[in-house]
Parts: sequence; C-alpha cells; structure tokens
Amino acid sequence: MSRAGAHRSGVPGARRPRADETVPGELVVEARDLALRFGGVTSLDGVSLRQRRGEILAVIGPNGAGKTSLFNCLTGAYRPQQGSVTFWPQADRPTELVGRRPHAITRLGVARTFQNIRLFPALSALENVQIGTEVRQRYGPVGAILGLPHARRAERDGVRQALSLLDLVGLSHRTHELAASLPYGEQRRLEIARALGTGPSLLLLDEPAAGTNPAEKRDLAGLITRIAGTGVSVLLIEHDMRLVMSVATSVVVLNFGRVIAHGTPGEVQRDPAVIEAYLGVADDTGGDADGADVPAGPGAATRKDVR
Amino acid sequence: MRRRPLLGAIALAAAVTLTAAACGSDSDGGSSADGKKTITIGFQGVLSGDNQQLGLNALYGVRTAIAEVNADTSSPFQLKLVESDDGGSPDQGPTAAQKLIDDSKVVAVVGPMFSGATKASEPAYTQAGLLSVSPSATNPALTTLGFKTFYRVIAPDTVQGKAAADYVATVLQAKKVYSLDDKSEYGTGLSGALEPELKAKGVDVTHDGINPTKDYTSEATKIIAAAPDVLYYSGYYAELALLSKALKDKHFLGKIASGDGSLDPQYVAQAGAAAAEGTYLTCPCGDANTDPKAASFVASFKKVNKGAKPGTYSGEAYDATLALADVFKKLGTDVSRESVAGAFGSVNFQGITKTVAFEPSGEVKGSNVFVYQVKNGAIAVLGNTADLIKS
Amino acid sequence: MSAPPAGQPGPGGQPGPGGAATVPLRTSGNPPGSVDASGSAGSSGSAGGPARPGWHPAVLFTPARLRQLGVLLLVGVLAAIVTGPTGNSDKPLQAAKDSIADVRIVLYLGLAVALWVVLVLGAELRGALERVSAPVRAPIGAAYGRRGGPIVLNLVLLAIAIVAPLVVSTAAQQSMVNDIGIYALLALGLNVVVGYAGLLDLGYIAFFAIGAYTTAYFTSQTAMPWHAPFVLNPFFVFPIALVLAALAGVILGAPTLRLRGDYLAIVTLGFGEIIHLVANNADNITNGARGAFGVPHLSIDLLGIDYKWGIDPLPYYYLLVVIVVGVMIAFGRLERSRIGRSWAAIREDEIAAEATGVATLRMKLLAFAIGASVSGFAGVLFASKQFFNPQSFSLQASFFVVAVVIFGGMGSRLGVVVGAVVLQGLAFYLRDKVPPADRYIYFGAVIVIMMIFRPQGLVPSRRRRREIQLAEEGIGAADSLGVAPTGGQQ
Amino acid sequence: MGFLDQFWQLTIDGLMVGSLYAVIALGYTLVYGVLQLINFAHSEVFMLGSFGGLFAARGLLPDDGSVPGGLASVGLVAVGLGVGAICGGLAAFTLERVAYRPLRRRSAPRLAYLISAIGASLFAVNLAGKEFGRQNVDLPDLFHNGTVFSFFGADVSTQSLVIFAVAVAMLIGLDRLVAGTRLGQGIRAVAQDADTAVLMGVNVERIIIVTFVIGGLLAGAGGFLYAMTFNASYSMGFVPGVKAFTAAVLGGIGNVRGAMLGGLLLGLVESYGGYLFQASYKDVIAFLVLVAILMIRPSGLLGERLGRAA
Repeated sequence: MSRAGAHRSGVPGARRPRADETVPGELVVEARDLALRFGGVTSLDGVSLRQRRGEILAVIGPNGAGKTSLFNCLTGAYRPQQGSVTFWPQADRPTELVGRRPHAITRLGVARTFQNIRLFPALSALENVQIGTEVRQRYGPVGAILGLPHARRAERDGVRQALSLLDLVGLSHRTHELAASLPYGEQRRLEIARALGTGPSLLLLDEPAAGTNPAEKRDLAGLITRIAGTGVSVLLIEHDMRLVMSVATSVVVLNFGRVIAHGTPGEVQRDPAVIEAYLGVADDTGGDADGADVPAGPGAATRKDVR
Repeated sequence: MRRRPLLGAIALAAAVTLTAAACGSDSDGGSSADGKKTITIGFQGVLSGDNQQLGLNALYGVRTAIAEVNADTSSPFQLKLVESDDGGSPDQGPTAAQKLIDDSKVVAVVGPMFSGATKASEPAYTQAGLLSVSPSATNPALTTLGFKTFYRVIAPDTVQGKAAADYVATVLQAKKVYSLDDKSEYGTGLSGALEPELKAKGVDVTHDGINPTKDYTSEATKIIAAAPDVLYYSGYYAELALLSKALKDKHFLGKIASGDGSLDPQYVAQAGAAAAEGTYLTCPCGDANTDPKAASFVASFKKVNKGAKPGTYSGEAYDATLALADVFKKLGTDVSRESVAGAFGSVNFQGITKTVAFEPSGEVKGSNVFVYQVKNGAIAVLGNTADLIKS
Repeated sequence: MSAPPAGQPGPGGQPGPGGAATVPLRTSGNPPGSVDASGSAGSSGSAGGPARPGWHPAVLFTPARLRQLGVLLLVGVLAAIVTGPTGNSDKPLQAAKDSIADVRIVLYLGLAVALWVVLVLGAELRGALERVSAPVRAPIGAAYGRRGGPIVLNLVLLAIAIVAPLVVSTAAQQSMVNDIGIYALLALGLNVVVGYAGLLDLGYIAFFAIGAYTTAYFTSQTAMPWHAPFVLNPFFVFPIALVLAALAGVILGAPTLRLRGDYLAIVTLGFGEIIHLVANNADNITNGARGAFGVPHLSIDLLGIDYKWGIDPLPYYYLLVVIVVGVMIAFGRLERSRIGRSWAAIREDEIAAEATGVATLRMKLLAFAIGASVSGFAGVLFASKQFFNPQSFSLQASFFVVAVVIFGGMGSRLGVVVGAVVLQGLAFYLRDKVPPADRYIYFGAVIVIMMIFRPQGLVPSRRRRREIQLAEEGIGAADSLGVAPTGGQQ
Repeated sequence: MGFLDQFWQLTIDGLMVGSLYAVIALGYTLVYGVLQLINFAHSEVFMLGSFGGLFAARGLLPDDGSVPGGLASVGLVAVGLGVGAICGGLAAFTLERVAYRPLRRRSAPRLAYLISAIGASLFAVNLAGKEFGRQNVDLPDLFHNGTVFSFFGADVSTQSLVIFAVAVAMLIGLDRLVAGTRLGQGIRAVAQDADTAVLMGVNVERIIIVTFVIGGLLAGAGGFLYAMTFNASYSMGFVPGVKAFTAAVLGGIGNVRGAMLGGLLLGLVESYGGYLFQASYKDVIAFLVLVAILMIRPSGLLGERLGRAA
C-alpha cells in the first residue's frame, strides 16, 4: 500500500469532521455514532460520517481500522450495536438503513463491491451484471414460465442495460465469458458493473484497486470519475493514496474504529493525527481487529481470497 | 482427484458385480422333465422392507407345498412358482401384480399378503380374471370392494376380534383391558374389531397405539399404571417380544394376550422364555408348529427351506397352495385362468390351519379361532375359543 | 485424467500415438492424476516427453500400486459378500464365510486383478476409448451444446419416451407410471429445491402426501372419514393441491430457511416424518394405516372429449409424459429467467447475491414452494391412479427422490428424468435378478460411487458442472449449505 | 392413575433412554464440531457396533440359558462394550475413508457429503440385513435385572443403573479427553479454525479420522447398551440416530456436555409425552422438539462450539 503524502509534515488541519458544514438536503448518506463489537473486539467506536450527493468520499486508514466494518454496517451485512444510518434515495426521502436486510438496502440504492472479489464465478459476465439489473424487476414465476409479454420486455431491458454497463467498464469483449475466467483487474471492473446494474445512488467500492497494475489503476480512476459524473455518489475504501488523491473530493480517516480526520485530500494529508496513525501502525502491523474486514459469512473462514 | 483411476476401477468393479449378481441368480431350474404338465402359479408378497420376514414365512409355505406336490408321483402335474415382490406397500402392488398377470402361464396367485398392497393390486387381478388367494390380508373390507377374483384363507379381523373378546372377557374374566395396537393396517384393524366387542361385554377398555419401536420402557410404565387385567396387543411378534420384556422388567401383574400376528416361535425366541411365559395368543388358524396333525408339514417345511421353521402365515400360504393344487387336480386338463377362477370358489380342502371352503364373497367359511399359550418356552394350543368358552 | 506415467507397455513402448492422444486430454480435464499412485516414476514421463521408461516390474510394483491392488481385492471380497448367500443371526458370520469360500470369489478376485492390470495400462486404454467414443459423443455433445440444437435431441428422446412403453410388458408399463413417471415428476420438483436453489429437502415426500390426501378429501365421500361436502373431478383438484402444497412449503420454509443448510435438511426430515406419522395415526381424519380407497380415476368430459383413465397404465403414462414435458419446458424457462439467475447467484455466493439485491430468503422460499407444488401435483396423479396408504409417504421415498436428483444431475432437467429412468429401471431390472431386499445394497453403493466419481450426476447441467469444478478449486460454491467440510484442506 | 403418580417412574425411564441418546449424540457432536458436517451415517455405525457387541457377549454366554451373576456379568458387559466399541470404531473409520475422504480431497460441495452418507447408510443397513438376517436379534440377560432401590415409589433397575453409569462415565471420559489432553487440544484447534490449526502444525487429517473413530467407539458402546436393553436389528439405527441428532442439536451441536444434556432432556420429554398423549405421537413429539429448537434457538441450550464449551 502506498502512503505517499502521509509522511509530509504539514499544517495542523481540521481534526473534527466537517460534515456539519453541509446543508442537509444535499446529503446522500449520514452515519451517526456507529458502534460495532465482536465479542471483546471493538471494530467501530462511535463513527459518524456524512456524504454529499455526487461526492466521491474516500475512507482511508490502516489495516483493521474498521473500514470494511463500516461498509458492512452501511450495507446491512452487520448490524451495529449502536448508531443509525440515514440514506436519501431522493433528496426528500430520508430512510433509515440499520435493521434492513442487505438486499433491501441494495434495492433502496446502495450498491457495493467486495474487498476480495465476490462474483458469481460460474456465470458469464453478462449474467453477473444481469442479476444486478434485474433486482427491481417485478415479474414472477408465472410470467417467466408462460413467457408473458411484460416478462419478456423486462428480460430484454435487463440485457440491454447489462450490455451498456459492460461497455461502460470496458468489458464488452468478455460478455459471454465466465466470470472466473477473467483476469483479476477485469473481475474488479465486472464487480463494479454488477453493482451499477442495481441502479444505485450510492456506490461503495471496497479497495477497487487492490491487486491491479498501474495502467489498470489509471483506468479505474477514470471509471470512478465517470461514474460520479453520472450522478452516483461514490464511497471508496482505498489504500492507494495516489488514486485517492486523484479522485476523492473529500477523505475520512479511520483508526482503531474512530474517525480521526475528515477533510479534503490535501487537508487530511497534512493532518498530524493521520501521519501518526500511519507511522504508528507501521510498527505493530495493525492487528487490532482482524476478521473485521471480512463479512462473516459461513465461507468467510476459508475464502480468504478469490485468487 | 489424485486417485481417480483407482476409484474408477472400483466403480467398474461395482458395475461388473451388479451384472454378475444379476446373472448369478437367474438359474432356478424349471423341472418338468418327466413329461408331466407344468402348471405355473404366482406368489405376490412382501419380500423386502421391514416386514420381509412375514413374506418369507408365507413364501416358504408356498414352496413347501409345491415341493410336496412335485415330489408326489401320483400328481398329474408339476407346479412351478413365479415370485413377485410388492414390499408390502401399495405403490409396488400394481407393478408386482401386473408382472404375474403378464406372465400368461400363471393361472393363479397366492397373495397379496398385506391389506394395503391387496387394495392396490386387486383391481388389476379382477380385470385380468386372475385368481388371487391371500394367506394373510385380514382387513374386513377387502371382500366388499368388488374384487371378483379375490379369496382369502384367513378370517377377517372381525372374526378374530370377536372370538378374542369373548375369550378375554369370559375365560380370562378380565374386567379391565388395555388394548394396544401398532398403528399398522393389521393392528388397527384388529384392535378396531376387538374393542367394540369387549365394550359390549361391559369390559373397561383403555386404548393406546404405538408405532413399532424398540423402546417400550415408558409404555410399560403407562400400562402398569393403568393396571389392566389383560393387555391385548394387536401387532406383530417382534414388537410384542420387546413389549413383553419391558413389562417383565417392570413386574407387570396382568396377563398378556395378542393375535395371529404374534403367533410365531420367534416371539418366544426374541422375548426370552421368561418374559413370554403365559402369553395368550389367539389365531383364526391351527398352528402348524403345535398341531400334531401338522407334524409332517413342519418336517417338510424345514427340509425345503434349509432348516427354517414355519412362522406367522406359513400354514395359511401352504394351505392356499395345496387348495389350488386340489382345484387343478379336479380340473384335469382344462387348467386356465378362467377355469381356475371359476372353480376355486367351490373348493373344499382339508388344510392344516382349517378347512378351506369359501362363502360367495370370497371369505373363508366358518373359521374357528384357536387360543394358544406360551408354556415352558413353547407355544401350546389350548383349543378352539368356542369350546373353551363353553367348558 | 492423465496417464499414470509409469507403464507404457504398449507396442514396443513407443511414445507415439499413445502419448499424443493423452496429452491433449490432460489439458481438458483435471490436474494430473495418480500422483499418489506412482509419484516416483511420475516426474520423468508426465510431460508427455519422448523419453519414457519402458515397462519394468519395479515400476509396476511400487507400494502405491500394491496398495491399489489391495484395495481392489478388498472390493472384490466385498462384492462376493454382497452377492453371496443371505445369512442369519444365529451364525452371524456364516454367510460372509460362505461367500468367501465359494468358488465365485475367484471370479471376483480375478476381476479385481484384471481391473488393476487395466488400471496400470489405463492411460493407453483410456486414450483409445476416448478416440473410439469421440465420434459418437461429439455429435451428441455438439448437438446438445448448440443453442436450438437440443431441440433435435430432445425430440428424439421424446419419440423414444412415446414408443418405449409399446415394446415392453404391461408390468413394465405399470412401473413406468408408478416408479419412473411419478418419480421423474417428483425429481423435477425437488430439482428446483436441490438443483436450482442449492438446498436440501429430505421431507419432500410430505408434499406428495398432502397432494394425495387433498385428492381423497375432494373426490370421494368414502375414501377418508374426513371429506368435502361435495365431490370434485380429480382434474379440478390439481390446482387446489398445487396451491395447498405450495402453501405448506411456505409455512414450513418461512421459519426454517434462515437456518444453516444442513439444519434445514434435518428440519425437513422431521417435517416429513411428522406428516407421515400424523397421516398414519389420525384414524378419524385420514383413515390411518388403512389408507384411502376409492379415489376415482381421472376422467374428462369436455368439449366432446369423453375419456376415463382406468386400471390400464398406458393412458396414465402418456398423461405423465405430457405433464413431465410440460414441467421441463416450464422450468427451463424459469431457469433462464431472472429467477433462475437469482438461484444460481445464491448457490454460488449467497453474500454477494444478497449484496446485489437478490432477496435470498424470498427466492429460497419460492424454490421451496415451487418444488412443493410439483410434489403436490404428483400426489394428485398418484392418488387418482391407485389406492394409497401412509406407507407410500415414508422417509425412504424422500431419500429416493433425492437420490434420483443427485444421480441424474442436480440442476439438469433432462438429467433428473434420466436419473429416474435409470435408477427405477435398475430397480425394476433387479427385482427379478437379486433377492428383492438386497436391492438397496446396490442402490447405496451406486450412490456413494456416484458421489465419489461423478458428483455432477449422469447428465449434468453445464452450469452446475462448472460450479462444482470451480468450487473444488476453491472458487465460489455449488450449493447453499455453507462451506465444504474439508477440515481446512485448502 | 394420574401423571403425577407415575412422574418419577417416567423420569427414570426417560433418563435411561435419554442417556443412550446422549452417547450416540456425542458422535454427531464431535464430528460436527470438527468438520461442521452432519454424519448421516452415524446411525449405521451405532447399528454395527451393537451387532458386534451383542454377538460377542452372546458367544460367551453359557449354553444352558441360565443368567450369569456377579463378576461374570461384569465381564460380559465389559466384553460387549469393548467389542461393540471396536466394531463401531472400525465402522466409523471405514465410513470416513470410503464415503467422506475422497470427497474431502476434492473439496466437494457440502451436498455431496450428505448424499454420500445416505448412500453409505443404505448400503450398510441392507448389507447388515443380508448378513445377520432381518429378524430382531435378542441378547439374553447378562445379569439379574432386579430392582436396586426405589425412589418415590419408582423402581430403579440394575439395567438402568448400568446404562446410566456407563453413559456418564463415557461422557466424563470424553470431556476430559477433549479438555485435557494433547489430542483434545488438536481436536479443539481444528474445531475452532482448521486453517490456523494446519499452520500450527496440527495434522488435521489425523484429527479428523481420530474424531470419527472416537465417535464410532462411543456409538458402538452405546449400541451394545441399546442391544442389551432392547435388541438389535439391521434397521435399528435410524430412529435412535435421528433422536440422538435431535439431542445433539438440543444441547448445542458441537458441544460435548450439550449432547449429554440434550439426550437426557429428550428422553424425559418423550417419556412424559408418551404417557400424556397417545404413545404413537411419541416420535412426533421428538421431531416437534427438534423443529422448535432449531427455530427458537438454533445454537442449542448450551451453545455450539466444541472448541469453546468443552
């Protein structure tokens, strides 16, 4: 991981989250005071954050700082013991997310990718994205079996949308290939396409650049910017500081399950607390809350990584 | 993955085994070498599953009868047997019956054995005009369902139920009876026939049902708590044996009684002589093992069936087969499905369990119900209920 | 499968055709096999290079090879015991002793040795076999692989299904209805649960019972003590049973589908037993063990068509063919719809599916309900065809349907139907060939062997085969039961 | 006669049967703890063990049908337990080798294990039926089964005492083994996290096979107790198997003490239930308990982990 910039000493920046400066109507998501504990391990300890609509917000922090836990709370994979998450699918419709099941949250408009890619490996690229595009479709088994007109129409729409999304992430040439057979970088992009298929207004990307080469990283930065350009807010976990600096409009820094800084990329880079966190963590290689980065599914223990 | 070749070989071996097994047992000799006419009869019964032993009892009885007929030099024909397994279940019944119907040589069938399989199979027999003589299906309704070619050499539950009730109330002088059935078709049929008869005689009846199990511990406690004079178990010997053991362990003071399903030497063997001692068994049949008249049957049964002893339904199956042979003899050269089905109703044959003769409905005539008791570790006949009640 | 690299006892030990034939095969299949069998000799020849060692006894008799022989001989002895005489408890080991002392043991041991030799020479043989069978398999494979191509193959199969009963005995026809037809239908329904949603339902036959008893309730005043105040034609019961069974599926599934996969199996097993026991015990409602006699046969009197089904199995067979084909087409469409894709997603990665907006619980419940409704539908057919009692709904029947689905190939519609044909055909064939009670020994063996060698089934669906392959490589999953119990082998 | 009059007798009956369930349940629990796998064929291990023990004890009984007493009885029970355990262990070992290991090597999907186990179970049941006959096989009394003492008017027989004592001894032995030995450490390590256990040098393959064998030993010994109390038959395994599984789930599968608690509770529930309702609903009660437990508290009464709770 790159910590470029974090070494540079700088002017003491704003240490308090500055989200309170935003006008509420502009928010897309607001988390208040989230706390998440596993047995004796605290992985989130009163985390609050706000994201404006259309913004690309990056969450950074050392390993085990609670970034993925935060994602899991936002998407319903974990239920925090404390705190709330409000999401505005539209500006005038605040919706509480805590307590909803992940698929319901996705349908509200919060989509995500996983740190360790979780595609449907034996399905084709197209089918992977189709599953995303079809979440809002209504037709049921009877429609499917009888081939009723509305079902066929929905089916065609789903395919068309999926194809255009594959085009957006540059995977048109892989349409009918198995997800598992794609190279790593392309799997990352396919996962993004699948998430976009659900029609999100907030997209959560968990280390999208992990394991990709520099050229792919550049492409990825372009892709993220393009996505934000279509009006989708992006919440991004990333270790690659160059990527964060190039795309993020603001940055939140987590350490030990707390927000230690919040601001523009430049401000955060100069924040002494951030610098200390990164330097301090270099010594004890951040093993404070391990396991918290992986959603605790039945497969979590052995499915360390897809590759 | 690594050991696929080895495991592949095992698969192949299994396949070969299957084929070898399939070919291996194909060779049962059709022996009609001495110029005699061969008449084929079928057997449909429960040859697999939990009740397989009952099926084997009957099948061995049929085989014994056939061996006797074939060994008899004066017999004008040889008998040949085709077996068909229905697993005792209604699903398999029609297929098993159809197999015998398809075999155009089969002129009569001994079976089906269980009432459920009978209900499922008889429509096909009726349609084919093929005679079927059940050695063991006791459901009273069977002769009222319009099965035209159905006969049975065993009395329906109602006959046994009534006689057993008479005996229990009059001879055993029970004031309180605990009637327990095994929730099988047979068991519920028998207890259903017994209980009204008992109540009609003013006996206090407690009913309970328990699916066949091995653990009768708490059931024994329940029975003892009810303190009946007689426990009447409607079910088979395997369960009665366990129940008797459990009751003995808990020092049950009443008498144990049961029906024809328990009239089997295995009952004593499995319960142990001590636990089985004194048990009364009713049966609308003469028991081959205890009846001196049938000594020769027991001997030839053992000879034919590698030492196996006759059990529940062996005698009935034997009688049914010999009754068929009797009809064949009378028919002479004209042995066909039609002629056999037509002639069987008027058969009158002295069997070892009873005189085989039928009412027009297909019900066996004037069945006597006998009572047996386990004495000194063996089942001994006490006599006909009618006689026992009179005396 | 690759060549055991040890033996090259072919003509003169030439690396030529044999080697050439096996190398491409290796790429298509699995990682090189028999590492265990002859690891020492493996390195030299495994690359398919020219310098293979010739046939040599030392290579032949490596410990691994000898162990292989030992295992095969054991299997041979076991086979002799399985096919040998039946014993009894007075002399518990007598039957086994007799089987081993019998001359047939020579046959089995001979077979074992022969097999071992074949294995040692396996690669060449396999290569040759593939070459011989390739021309036969290729067109079928190609035909089935192409989109639209399967139509021809399916039509051929359909033609066979139509003609087949005409050339067999009536007993076989009877079996084709009771055993094959009904079980094919049941298997198609269970396939939705097991094959599509990746769940295990061990109480599936309970819904069959619900269908059958529903039929008895509505169509006859005499079959059960408890009956409807009116009488319906069994045809009208089809939709009722469909809905009732689906409803039962939802009622059972809604609280239980949250459970871990193998718990679900146990709960459904318990449910199946409860239904079975209640049917058997409730004398005043279902007529208990005496069963329901007198459900009328199907009949049509509509639009000038007046037909009555009867004892003759053939009309039922053709009705079943129509229904089975209809269900196959319907489920094919379902599989290719968003619903089918959601199920695939759930199987392969439930967490990701949930995160992609798939309502996993609801989709599982849907699979459960659809499977149940097919079972209920089959129950109506069964009840109208013939007498039934609670014995027909035993746990063994549930296990058997599962076996049919797995054997045929989970997730493959054609596969499960073929599974029913083969397994029930085997049962029908064996009924006269081996002691009837021994049939299940062979059944058990076939199932275990199938799981070891061909977990994807006889006619696997392509998607399922890929999933199993990938799952075995540690990518994704192939069912919804959670992680494989490998004890951390990966 | 009211329920309360019989309460203590029913309790004793229930505890006796329950301790048999508990012993079988231990096998399910151990294997589940280590592999997260329900060993569906465990009931057949139990069946084979009970045949083994029964035949061994019967072979040593005097021919004249007399009931031995004193030390001879103790010896016979010990031999039966030992041979039963060995047969069970062997059966479990074979089962693991044939039906599970090939699948584990390929990391086959979970469904495959369940199916494979069902196949193995069918095979074993019917082969046993073929070899030993399909009749029930009775074991004559090994000791005089008198009343040892009475307890609120309920008789405690020698038999129930023997069963209870052996079952408790086995439980304590297993509990010590898992909690206090190196082997137990290995088992717990694998149960908690097999991957990490591998890294720490635990031979997982060996632990798995040992776990199966221990489960088999217990089931085999339990099988002998069962055959001694009731009798043996080829299809005997299924019902106690399901009951024992229920017991394991009830107590918290993967938890050794939970299995014991679950077994005893289930035995009691069945005993009371069979008295209060028609006895044929006894099995329904057991299944209802199972379904209810899984829905209300799927982790069981004492919680799940073998690693933690043992």
